[in-house]
Amino acid sequence: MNLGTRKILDNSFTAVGMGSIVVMALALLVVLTPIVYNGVGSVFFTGTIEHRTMLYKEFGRGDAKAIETQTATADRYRAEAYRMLSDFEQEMEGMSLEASRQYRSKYAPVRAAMSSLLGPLPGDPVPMLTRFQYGQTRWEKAEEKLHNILYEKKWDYSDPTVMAKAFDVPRAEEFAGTKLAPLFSYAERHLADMMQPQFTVYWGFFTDRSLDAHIFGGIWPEIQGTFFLAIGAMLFAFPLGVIAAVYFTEYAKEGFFTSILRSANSTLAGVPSIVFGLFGLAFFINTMKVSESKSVLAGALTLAIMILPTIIRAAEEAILSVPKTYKEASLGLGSTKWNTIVTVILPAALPGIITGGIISLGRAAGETAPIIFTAAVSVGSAIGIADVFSSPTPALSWNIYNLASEHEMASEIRHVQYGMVLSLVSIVLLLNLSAILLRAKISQKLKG
Amino acid sequence: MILKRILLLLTVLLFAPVDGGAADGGIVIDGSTTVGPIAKSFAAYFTGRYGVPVTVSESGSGNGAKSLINGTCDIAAMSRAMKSREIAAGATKGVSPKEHVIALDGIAIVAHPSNPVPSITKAQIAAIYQGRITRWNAVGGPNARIVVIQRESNSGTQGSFRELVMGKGVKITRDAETQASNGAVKNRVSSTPGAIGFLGLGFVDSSVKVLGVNGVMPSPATIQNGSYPVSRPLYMYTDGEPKGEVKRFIGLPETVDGKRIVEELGFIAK
Amino acid sequence: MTAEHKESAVEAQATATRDIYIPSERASVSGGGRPHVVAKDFSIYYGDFQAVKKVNADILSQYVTAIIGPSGCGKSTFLRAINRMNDLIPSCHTTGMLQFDGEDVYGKLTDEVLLRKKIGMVFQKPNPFPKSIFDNIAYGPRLHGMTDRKQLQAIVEKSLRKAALWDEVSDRLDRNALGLSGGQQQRLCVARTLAVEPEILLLDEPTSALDPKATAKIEDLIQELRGSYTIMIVTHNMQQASRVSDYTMFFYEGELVEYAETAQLFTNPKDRMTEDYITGRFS
Amino acid sequence: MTEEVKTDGQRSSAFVVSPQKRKMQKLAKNAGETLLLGIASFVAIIVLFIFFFVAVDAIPYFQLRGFTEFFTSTGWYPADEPGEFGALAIIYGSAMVTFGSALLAVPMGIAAAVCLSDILPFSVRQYAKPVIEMLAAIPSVAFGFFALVILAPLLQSNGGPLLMWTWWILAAPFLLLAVIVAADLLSARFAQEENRKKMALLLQSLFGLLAVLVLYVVGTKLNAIEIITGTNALNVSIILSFMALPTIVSVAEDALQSVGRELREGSYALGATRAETLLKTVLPAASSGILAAVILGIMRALGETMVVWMASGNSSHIPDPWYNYLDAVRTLTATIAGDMGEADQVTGSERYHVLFAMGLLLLVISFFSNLVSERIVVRQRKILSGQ
Repeated sequence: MNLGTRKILDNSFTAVGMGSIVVMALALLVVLTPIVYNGVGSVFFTGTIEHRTMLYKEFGRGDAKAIETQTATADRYRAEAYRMLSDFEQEMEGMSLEASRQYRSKYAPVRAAMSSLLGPLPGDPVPMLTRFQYGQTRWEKAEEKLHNILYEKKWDYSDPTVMAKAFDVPRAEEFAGTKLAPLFSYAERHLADMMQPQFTVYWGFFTDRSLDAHIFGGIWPEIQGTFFLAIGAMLFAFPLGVIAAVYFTEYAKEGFFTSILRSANSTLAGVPSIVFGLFGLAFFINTMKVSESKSVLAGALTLAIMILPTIIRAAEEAILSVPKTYKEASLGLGSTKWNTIVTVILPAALPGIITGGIISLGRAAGETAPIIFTAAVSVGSAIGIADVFSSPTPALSWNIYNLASEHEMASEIRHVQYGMVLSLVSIVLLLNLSAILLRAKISQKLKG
Repeated sequence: MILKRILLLLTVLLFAPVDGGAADGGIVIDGSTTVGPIAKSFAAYFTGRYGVPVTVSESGSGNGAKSLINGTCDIAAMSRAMKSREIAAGATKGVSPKEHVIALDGIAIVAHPSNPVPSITKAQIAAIYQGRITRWNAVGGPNARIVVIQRESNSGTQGSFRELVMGKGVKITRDAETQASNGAVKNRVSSTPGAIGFLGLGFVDSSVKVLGVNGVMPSPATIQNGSYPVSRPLYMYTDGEPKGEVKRFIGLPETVDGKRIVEELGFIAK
Repeated sequence: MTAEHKESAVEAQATATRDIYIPSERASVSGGGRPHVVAKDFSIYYGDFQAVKKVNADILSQYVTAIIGPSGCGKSTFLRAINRMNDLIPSCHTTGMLQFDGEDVYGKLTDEVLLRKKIGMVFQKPNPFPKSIFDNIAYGPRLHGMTDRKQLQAIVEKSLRKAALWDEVSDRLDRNALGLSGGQQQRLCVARTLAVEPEILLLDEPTSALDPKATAKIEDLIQELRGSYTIMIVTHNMQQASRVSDYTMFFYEGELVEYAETAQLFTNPKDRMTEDYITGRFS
Repeated sequence: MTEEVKTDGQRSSAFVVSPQKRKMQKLAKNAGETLLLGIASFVAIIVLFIFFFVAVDAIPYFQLRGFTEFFTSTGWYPADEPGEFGALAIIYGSAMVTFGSALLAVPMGIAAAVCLSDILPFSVRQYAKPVIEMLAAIPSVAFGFFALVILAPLLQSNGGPLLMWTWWILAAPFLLLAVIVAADLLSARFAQEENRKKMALLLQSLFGLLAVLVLYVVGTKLNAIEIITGTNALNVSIILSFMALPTIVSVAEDALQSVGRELREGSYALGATRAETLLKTVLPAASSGILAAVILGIMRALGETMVVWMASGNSSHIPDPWYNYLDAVRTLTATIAGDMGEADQVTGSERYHVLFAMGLLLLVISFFSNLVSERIVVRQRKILSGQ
């Protein structure tokens, strides 16, 4: 092969390597960008007056006076729309039976769309479900709803042998000549007046309870549950892991038994997470009966054994990286082995151990499979610290799955799902980032 | 130092009493995803009104039955009646499940809105789900592959569907995609042009097209008068006669508010 | 028995018959001169490998004894055996007798923690703990139960003064010890050892990681401490041995080849190998 | 020595203690070490427990139904009476997505590891490593959410064009390279010295045309593909490969790092290019470590639950044709997660136990893979240390 070709091959080899790294970085970007962008939208968004009213009524937050004046303004514009509706209803009374029936079937969707935009219409009974008690709380959704009012989405089913295409029919045409006709242009013109959009920063998203299965409100129960589970897991796994690491590094004599223990550790690290879930169900709940059914305790224990090997490995590495001379110096001064470990070795290894601990904490917070059968529920309020032994809890990881694929209004509450994903990812990544920074700081210190 | 401060802050945040907290004497509900919306809305209503916390797990009817038998939940929400085997298992554990019908539900057969097929017969549905019909043109539609979507085997809706539409012992084709919940089925159908699926009526919205069965569209009226062939009651089971808070909760469907919740959710009050 | 075993056994026998000079009591240092550490047919093994071969020697109290020899000759091993630091190496074991104050160091009833309190050690590389200077010195006394701050302060000062470091660090006792220079660190290590009031100081090539200036300070320090402690120093540097020690042991391949007063050993070695070594014919 | 009593710490040189005290010390030490050993053995006990408890609930299934159906039948009707528990299609689904993710992740992972250890300057590496670690830290449910909510609809609406573009971007450079190399090799072989350049040029343009043709034809074919369901094996394979990548990269990089500089310098000194050095010298030397990395990465993909549960479509069939990655599949992990709802341990039915049988299968696979990778790493270490 001539040198030119070899050079080209060499360069392309480099390019492949770089390309792979770029692809990984891109993958990270592609996954994170929509999550961050949409997730941020759960806190920062253009909220309507409905959102502020909901917050004020359900959570007692907000500026009562401002809300009152804005509601008054909005009501003024809404009243006009309501008047058109009732005028039309009266008009229908006077129509021929045939015409009225025809209009009635067309009118029902308009009414439904109106009430989903503005909340219960005058004269309607107050709905039982919170989700129907308020209109659209988010401006971008309100704009979608307006579209539903203005247009009827129709499908062309004329040819049954091809898949139909959708087309929009302006309702203004359908109701042309009736008293309802002006409503559509009115709604289009005065949408903002009726909804009073305002840039909203809703920090309560992280600290509020959820309302009506996450249709309104925040994700505090999930965040709290995640913390309970992760911290609970750490409480069990961290001391055990560190002690086991001390044993492996300071006491274990190389031999068959130790090699078995080490193999066991790496086996445990490789066990699929769902198997931990099965084990947690079979052992902690069915056999040990640590709790009657799913509970934070059972979940934390299951997560604890899952992160144990990671902690042991990190702690082992940290302990091994402590210079041997420290140990010699301490023993040379007449310290006992245990004392040396506690007063010299562990303090010196602590940053490394904590780094490993933080990464494990993140892992425990992010795992879903082990808690499906042991701790997670779809809906529940935030539990108190006293209930961790008996109560299951919602948790971010599980509820992301639950809301994204099982919720009856999954596509309506994407912003909540994104907000949860962002919260979880941020918790985990922040933990990891702090671990990385901590490690960098330590290695810098070691270099001098 | 900063770490310490963050830890302190976290501790304060975590243990700060938020909205009452304690779930002492609360009600635990486990079971069907179909009944899930009713259970969750009842739970929210009940907690708001009586201050009794209620947790709801949606893990499938079978799981609900299991939990009740194991004594790990107070109420099992189920979209099918309890099987004799489950009742027998309960008996060995000293649990005697008591049935409460809380609502009626039609199982809607849904397709993508772009699908021109207006209605379909029960026999055709059965054939599609058995894998004998694989293209829409066999039922008068376009020449497109049918993407069959079914529920997980623990689903009461799936159980009811098979019993009502396909008959005992007839198997759903292996090629069927499996979704874990009604919501997931709806999402899949609404985003897949060739799809067919079945849903609790309460989950139906404009993103999917409801197919008539034997020419009858599911609606409260057709379900109540029995002309829509694929409908079933929804249940909650308790261990023996309910007492105390549980009794009050089980009584919700009889109340005016309870009935309205059921209807607002798109189910049919009994 | 493998061939190797046989060989080492034969060698061990040869060693036993070698005539070893054991210094007699001498009174140039007041109160000193009694046999403080006594080795009788003392051997050290790493697994099957005999690293120190049947050493017979008395180490006299209050004197400075240097141990020299080429690398790998077992001198460090021997030194570390005296306060049982070799216990850290799992495969290491000993035969024969090693006595300290007439008691068997490797006896069944020996508490190695108490032993190490009596026999302090300073290592090749300065190894202060990543703690403050004060905590470094106070580490030993605290270990042995002292909690009183005043007493600790007194000990810290006394030890630092003994180690000739007080003037340099008295104003920054709460600083991290790792911030000190190499020589200061090594003197800190000496002070740390002195703080537990040992009887013997084992110095394992204490200056090998230091520059000449710091080395000189350490050597001065050894001179200061001479007479108050029994000092044993392992060194590569023959000038250092001749400068600081009263007696010198020469090890070669695990054997104690010659043991004599320093002046005599360096000017008039009895053994051919010693001569070769100190004249630099091999190293 | 005077008549001093040998009691605890009375004498000036009292490092010798009374037999009782020594005994107590020994006892305390042993007790302490035993306690530590006990805690350390906790890990082993847990592993035993996991095997035991999963096996205890799995064995009844095999007792009731034997092995044949589980491993050879594709009929998965656990809810029927009597139920069918053929897991072949599910095992196949697991294998399929694992293989698919490995196909993407292994070459990329190794290339990235090589890049990290040998190509990138240290300063860039410092930042690249944390990025990879971040990728590893993202919770699987977030990936699953991405796969379900973003990737699946994208594949469904723009699947064909996406496939085409991917094909072009990936295949074009490689084909170009192949053209150049092939032309070079052939011309060196068959042409005279003076004609070589001309011949190479001719061959290059010839092969180049051919390559463009291949690119175009395959591209058009891909473009015409209509992806019926976005929750399919391809979707899951892509996401799983992202998840397996960090493991592969970091373990493989360690392996590459452990190959000494001497080897590399030896090769460079003989006039090899970097690529040649890496491909012919470093990679073979690190091959066993890289193999271990691959095994660990594959295990990560095989054991993943949430992504496959949310985005694989969960059809318990063998796709038609068997290599059809655009079809929905079902995996072991997703089956356990999804079917456990009916987990009826009260009556001890086969349905409950068959899921544990699947868990046991996963456990056994992961156990042996771990064993193998561990052995490989140990062997590599031995080879490199020259034993």
